[in-house]
Amino acid sequence: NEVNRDQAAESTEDVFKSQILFKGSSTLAPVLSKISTEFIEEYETWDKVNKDFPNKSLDIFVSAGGSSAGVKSVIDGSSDFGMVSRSVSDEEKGKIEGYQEFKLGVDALTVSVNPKNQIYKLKKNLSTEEIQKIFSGEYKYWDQVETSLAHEEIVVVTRDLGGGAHGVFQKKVMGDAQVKADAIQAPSMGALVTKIIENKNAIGYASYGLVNQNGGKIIPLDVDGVAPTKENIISGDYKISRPLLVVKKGTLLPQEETFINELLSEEGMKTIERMGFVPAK
Amino acid sequence: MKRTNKHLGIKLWSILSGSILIFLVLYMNIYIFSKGKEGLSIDFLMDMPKGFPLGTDGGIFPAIIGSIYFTSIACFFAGMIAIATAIYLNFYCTNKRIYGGIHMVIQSTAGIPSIVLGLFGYTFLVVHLNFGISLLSGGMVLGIMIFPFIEVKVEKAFQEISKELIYASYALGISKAYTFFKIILPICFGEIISAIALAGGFAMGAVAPIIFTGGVLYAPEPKGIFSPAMALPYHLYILIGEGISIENAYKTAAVLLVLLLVLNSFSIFIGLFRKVE
Amino acid sequence: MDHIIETKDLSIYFDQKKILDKINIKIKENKITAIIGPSGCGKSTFIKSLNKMVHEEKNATIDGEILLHGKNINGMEKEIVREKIGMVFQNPMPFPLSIYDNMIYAPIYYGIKDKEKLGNIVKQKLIIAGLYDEVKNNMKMQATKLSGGQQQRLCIARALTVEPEILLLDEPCSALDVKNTANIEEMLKKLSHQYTIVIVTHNLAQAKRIAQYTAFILNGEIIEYDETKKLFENPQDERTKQYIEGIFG
Amino acid sequence: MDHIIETKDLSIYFDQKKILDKINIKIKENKITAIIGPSGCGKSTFIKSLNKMVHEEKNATIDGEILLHGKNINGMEKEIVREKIGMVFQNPMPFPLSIYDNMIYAPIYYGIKDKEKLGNIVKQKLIIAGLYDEVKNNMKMQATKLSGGQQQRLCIARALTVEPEILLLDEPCSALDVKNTANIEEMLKKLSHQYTIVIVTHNLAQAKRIAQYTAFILNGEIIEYDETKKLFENPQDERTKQYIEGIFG
Amino acid sequence: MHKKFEKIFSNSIKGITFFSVMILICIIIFLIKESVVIFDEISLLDFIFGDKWNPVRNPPNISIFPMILGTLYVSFVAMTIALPIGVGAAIFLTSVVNEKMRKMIKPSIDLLAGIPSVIYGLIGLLVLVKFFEIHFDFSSGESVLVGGILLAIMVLPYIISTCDESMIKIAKRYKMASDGLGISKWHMIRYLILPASKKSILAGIILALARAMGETMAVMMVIGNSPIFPKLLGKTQTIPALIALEMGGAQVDSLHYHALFAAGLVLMGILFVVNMLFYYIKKNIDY
Ligand SMILES: Nc1ncnc2c1ncn2[C@@H]1O[C@H](COP(=O)(O)OP(=O)(O)OP(=O)(O)O)[C@@H](O)[C@H]1O
Ligand SMILES: Nc1ncnc2c1ncn2[C@@H]1O[C@H](COP(=O)(O)OP(=O)(O)OP(=O)(O)O)[C@@H](O)[C@H]1O
Ligand SMILES: [Mg+2]
Ligand SMILES: [Mg+2]
Ligand SMILES: O=P([O-])([O-])[O-]
Repeated sequence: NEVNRDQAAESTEDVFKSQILFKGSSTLAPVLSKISTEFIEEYETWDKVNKDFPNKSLDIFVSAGGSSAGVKSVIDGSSDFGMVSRSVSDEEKGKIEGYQEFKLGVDALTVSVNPKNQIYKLKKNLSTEEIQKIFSGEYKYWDQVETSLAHEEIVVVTRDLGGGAHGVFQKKVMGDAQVKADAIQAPSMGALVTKIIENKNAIGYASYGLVNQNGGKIIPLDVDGVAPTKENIISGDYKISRPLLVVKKGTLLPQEETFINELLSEEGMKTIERMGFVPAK
Repeated sequence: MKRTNKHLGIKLWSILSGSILIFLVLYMNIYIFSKGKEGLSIDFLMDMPKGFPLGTDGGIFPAIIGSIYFTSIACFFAGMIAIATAIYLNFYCTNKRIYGGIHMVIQSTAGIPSIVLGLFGYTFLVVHLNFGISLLSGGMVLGIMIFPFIEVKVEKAFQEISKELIYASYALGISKAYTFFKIILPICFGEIISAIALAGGFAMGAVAPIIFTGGVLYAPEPKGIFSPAMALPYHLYILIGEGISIENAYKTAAVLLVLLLVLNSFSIFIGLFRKVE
Repeated sequence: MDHIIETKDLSIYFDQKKILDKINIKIKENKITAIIGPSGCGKSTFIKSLNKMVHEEKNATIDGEILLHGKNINGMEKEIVREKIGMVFQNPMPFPLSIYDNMIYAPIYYGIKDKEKLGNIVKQKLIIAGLYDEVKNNMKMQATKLSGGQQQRLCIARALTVEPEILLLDEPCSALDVKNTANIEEMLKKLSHQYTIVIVTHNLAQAKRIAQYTAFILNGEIIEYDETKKLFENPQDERTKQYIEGIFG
Repeated sequence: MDHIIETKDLSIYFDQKKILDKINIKIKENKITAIIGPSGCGKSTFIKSLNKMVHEEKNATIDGEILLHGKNINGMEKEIVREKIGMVFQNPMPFPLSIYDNMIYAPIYYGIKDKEKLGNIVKQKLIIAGLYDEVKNNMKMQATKLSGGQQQRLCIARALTVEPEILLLDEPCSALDVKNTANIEEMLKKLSHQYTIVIVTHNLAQAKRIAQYTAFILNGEIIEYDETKKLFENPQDERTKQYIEGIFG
Repeated sequence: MHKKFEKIFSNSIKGITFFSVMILICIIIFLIKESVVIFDEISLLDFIFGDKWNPVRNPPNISIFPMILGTLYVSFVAMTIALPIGVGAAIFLTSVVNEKMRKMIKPSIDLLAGIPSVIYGLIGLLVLVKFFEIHFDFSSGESVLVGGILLAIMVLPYIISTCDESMIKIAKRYKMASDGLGISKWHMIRYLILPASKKSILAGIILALARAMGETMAVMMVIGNSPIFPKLLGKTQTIPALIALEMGGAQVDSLHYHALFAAGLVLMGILFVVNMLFYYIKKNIDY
């Protein structure tokens, strides 16, 4: 199998590799697919990108599956790039020969509630301890958080506890405290946001990008007095954030390099911003 | 002796169940179609996904094509191995142990979560056999997923043919193969097609197996079986999962249902030309 | 060697139940052998074992040997055995096809393609079975719609299309009237010059009329097997005597 | 009025083909009537029309009247007619249930719940049909695994469980040996004191033995219908004569 | 010529069967291979019967008893709802509606089987979960009951389509014989068609159960995915949901990653045991 792969790699030297495959984080996947679609629409074939390239169709594919699946596919060589929406651990880096990473931007996790929940009017700000108490189940009812709120059970929504997004939240907010066992684990950011939209007692950490896309349907709260705004995220004042990365094994082929440059260009950054994330540059 | 009120229980039971069934079918379809009909247009069918983020605008043409490809490969692959296995078990296998063993394996793997099948496909087909993330890999994993469902139903269809009829053919010195094609297949044809259609629907709506093996967020129509492709359920999954556009998700679901309807009417159409026993 | 089939200690079980018990019989070539015995004694099971049809039953166990031309049929392919040993079942079972298609089913399999030839075979065999006149204008009718006796004759005609060496018939005249029965008996007598025929019948008169040899089975055992004349006129076993006198069975 | 069933100009067609042609017959109460005639002449079709079974065939057209106790059966519900007129088909068709369940199928319908009573009915009817001894230890066996003759007897026993006024039997002894046939005939004779019995048979001796009346059908027409004795000893029609002499059929 | 054809046919049949069984065995081996690593860290018994799941903690808890119970409970609820409705509906299709109606209803049942599970999940979330939140005053409607109802709808087509085909065949074949005894349609259904369809009903149950126990996306969206012991009206998690939820985020070759495969293996083991059970039931029916 190894041999097979090597031969395949060798032959790509002479036979131009017109296909680039991205795999990984479902947070990043829509971004990458947007940029790549525009890139493909603009140029159609590789020779139009650069005269040195042959006249071959531009095939850039984006496939989701989760950040770790992205890392796995890079290790296995089944994709050219991995998309990761958390930091890559040293252990993972060790498995990727000639590891390279490109930071596209930052995503913040906002502690958000349903607009029917009066808390954002009464108490716009939550401290880290309060969030800990809410998520760990120490506060069971909303009136424990703020006495004038209704005596209704708090519905905690998280992402999967083993995943990247929760990892960030755990590290930055929860510390050693554990999220309560009967919290709802949403299978995706979309589901998490849907749950907050649909349940007036829900609270969860919605991606900054999705809060912007669902303007008004969910309300982000301040954390320790810092609002999740672009400036605060860039400056690092808003602490619950994670990097959006593209990772690669080995050196880039010229055509891959062209596309990565496209990603990191002003155009690319604009797209990232329009998707609701904070661009790296 | 008047017995009009006998079996009232079973009558009520069946009518109630029938009504529930019809209600469910209508409810699900009307729900999806009513949510999805707005803005459902030819353009939506024939266009590429567009908008910002991708999928909020434009259409789902490549996903339709991709789904057709995925489902066809899955049905072809699963149909072939499932029918062959059913033939073997029902007409050739004489050893009770082997028979039981194969059954156990088939029925136990039927419940393996499709995501695990997807990972298996990823390891075995994508990486090991070097098929890459492609229509072929995805289609085959879908095929493996629906294989038990087709096998069990086809085998049941075979079992229900009167033994004496089959023996009547064997007694003329006629081979099993010939008996199969001339007597058994014509009788079971409708049921085989309906088994494949049912399982095909399952495959057409499945996401988990293709996440790792063949589905991508965006791709033009596939060029061959070694290209990755879009698929309707995957597209849906992303639209919903990343909260991109619930409206377009319903529209996509409505299209998927229409596609299924076409698939099914095809099977009914074939069934019409065959007479069952 | 004047016998064509021989069984040695043939025993057959369904599940654990013994149905046939150490059957030893030599069936004479080009003769008609009748198998008689009360209902449920194992007659059908016995003849079904000769062309390996019992082997298809999943719950059957077969002990002992069956020799065809002195060769154990276990070593032969089923299709070969059945091509040589044709069979008509007790319950007529026409295929759900037209009458014509029922008749050409086997010939086509055995390689006859020519339409005219096929037509001739169909006609000839149907005439032998005495069905031709009744169906000649209805060849395209579903065979399952035929009357009981017509189905039985169709199945006989169908078995003849294979041109086997040996013909096993399980109560082939059970649904037939006098005339048709006579017709079939006539045919069997004629065929017996070239073919070996084994016929199960509960009609003792029929056995007397056509069979050179008769075997009497009771509870899965062969009680007596002899020339028909001897068996009927001078039975050696008390039970045979009682049976043919109608006392018993 | 000594007849229980009467047909007036009864004609039956399958598709366009005329199968029965203006049948006029009066079937006597508490007597055994035999229907004879060559294979395919329409015997089964005739008796199936009496309890509206032909009405189930999609391609059948029925003209004329059938009167039960002087009332046209067209006006009656099928189930009622069939409760009064029981039937045993030519091809035994046991249900794919156990022997026992086959036997209690009808009694339960007719309102018998009591286990013991059911058990008694099963036993009694199986004894009448001469099957009890063979199956008494195997009541839970699938009925479809029985031998041909056993299935036939089971179906007779099953029909008896309905306790109908009239019993239609389509060649009920075709798969039975002498002893069982005699047994069934004995039973029919006994039953005929309370029941009306119509039996289709190709066994002329049987008709002679048990039937008080006999009808001879040829090509869908009743050629002759008379007391059995008269019909056999002194047939009025040349064709009847030829048939019972076995020349023709 | 036909001998050759028979040879080719039977050999290819055997070949393909061997091939397909090999694939399935490969899957099983794959599952085992990816699973066994964790048993260096934790014993099988602890893995199955322990009650804490938190694989990213240090030290990690990897026990899946709540998920096993969750899977069984949700499937059980689904089958209790789907089986009577499915068999009843099959009777309805065979006996109440006419041929034409049946031909119209049948494809729409297949349609029910083809609705993507994501859509089922979404409708479940927006309709069922919401319904329970509004009408029963649950703080959150995600529960075993909702999952069971949703799954019941999803597996209904499998039960119906396996049963009604056999029922129609039986009805056709034995109608004459039953009519001849003067017996009404409903008695025939109750005492002939139903008992004679036992095997098909069983086959339907096996398919439906496999589908129910393996279903991922839809269940995952409506049961809350909390790794706690299930209550009918409380949240829980099933094994497939667990795997799907965490697979994308579990680091390759971590204990977490392999524990997820081991959970899949356990699920297969459960199904194996259940099938064994059915096998013995079937044997008794066969007699
Ligand atoms: N459903 C049907 N459709 C068309 N033709 C039929 C149908 N049933 C019977 N026939 C024809 O009607 C004729 C009479 O059939 P019937 O079964 O009444 O004969 P029968 O007298 O009982 O003969 P047998 O003694 O062989 O049973 C036959 O020629 C048969 O082919
Ligand atoms: N597949 C089977 N499984 C179990 N028992 C069987 C099976 N087939 C036949 N039997 C039993 O074997 C015995 C012999 O059956 P067989 O059919 O050989 O009888 P037969 O002599 O042909 O009777 P008949 O004259 O009634 O046709 C019967 O008691 C029958 O119940
Ligand atoms: Mg027999
Ligand atoms: Mg008849
Ligand atoms: O799919 P993720 O973005 O949650 O890694």
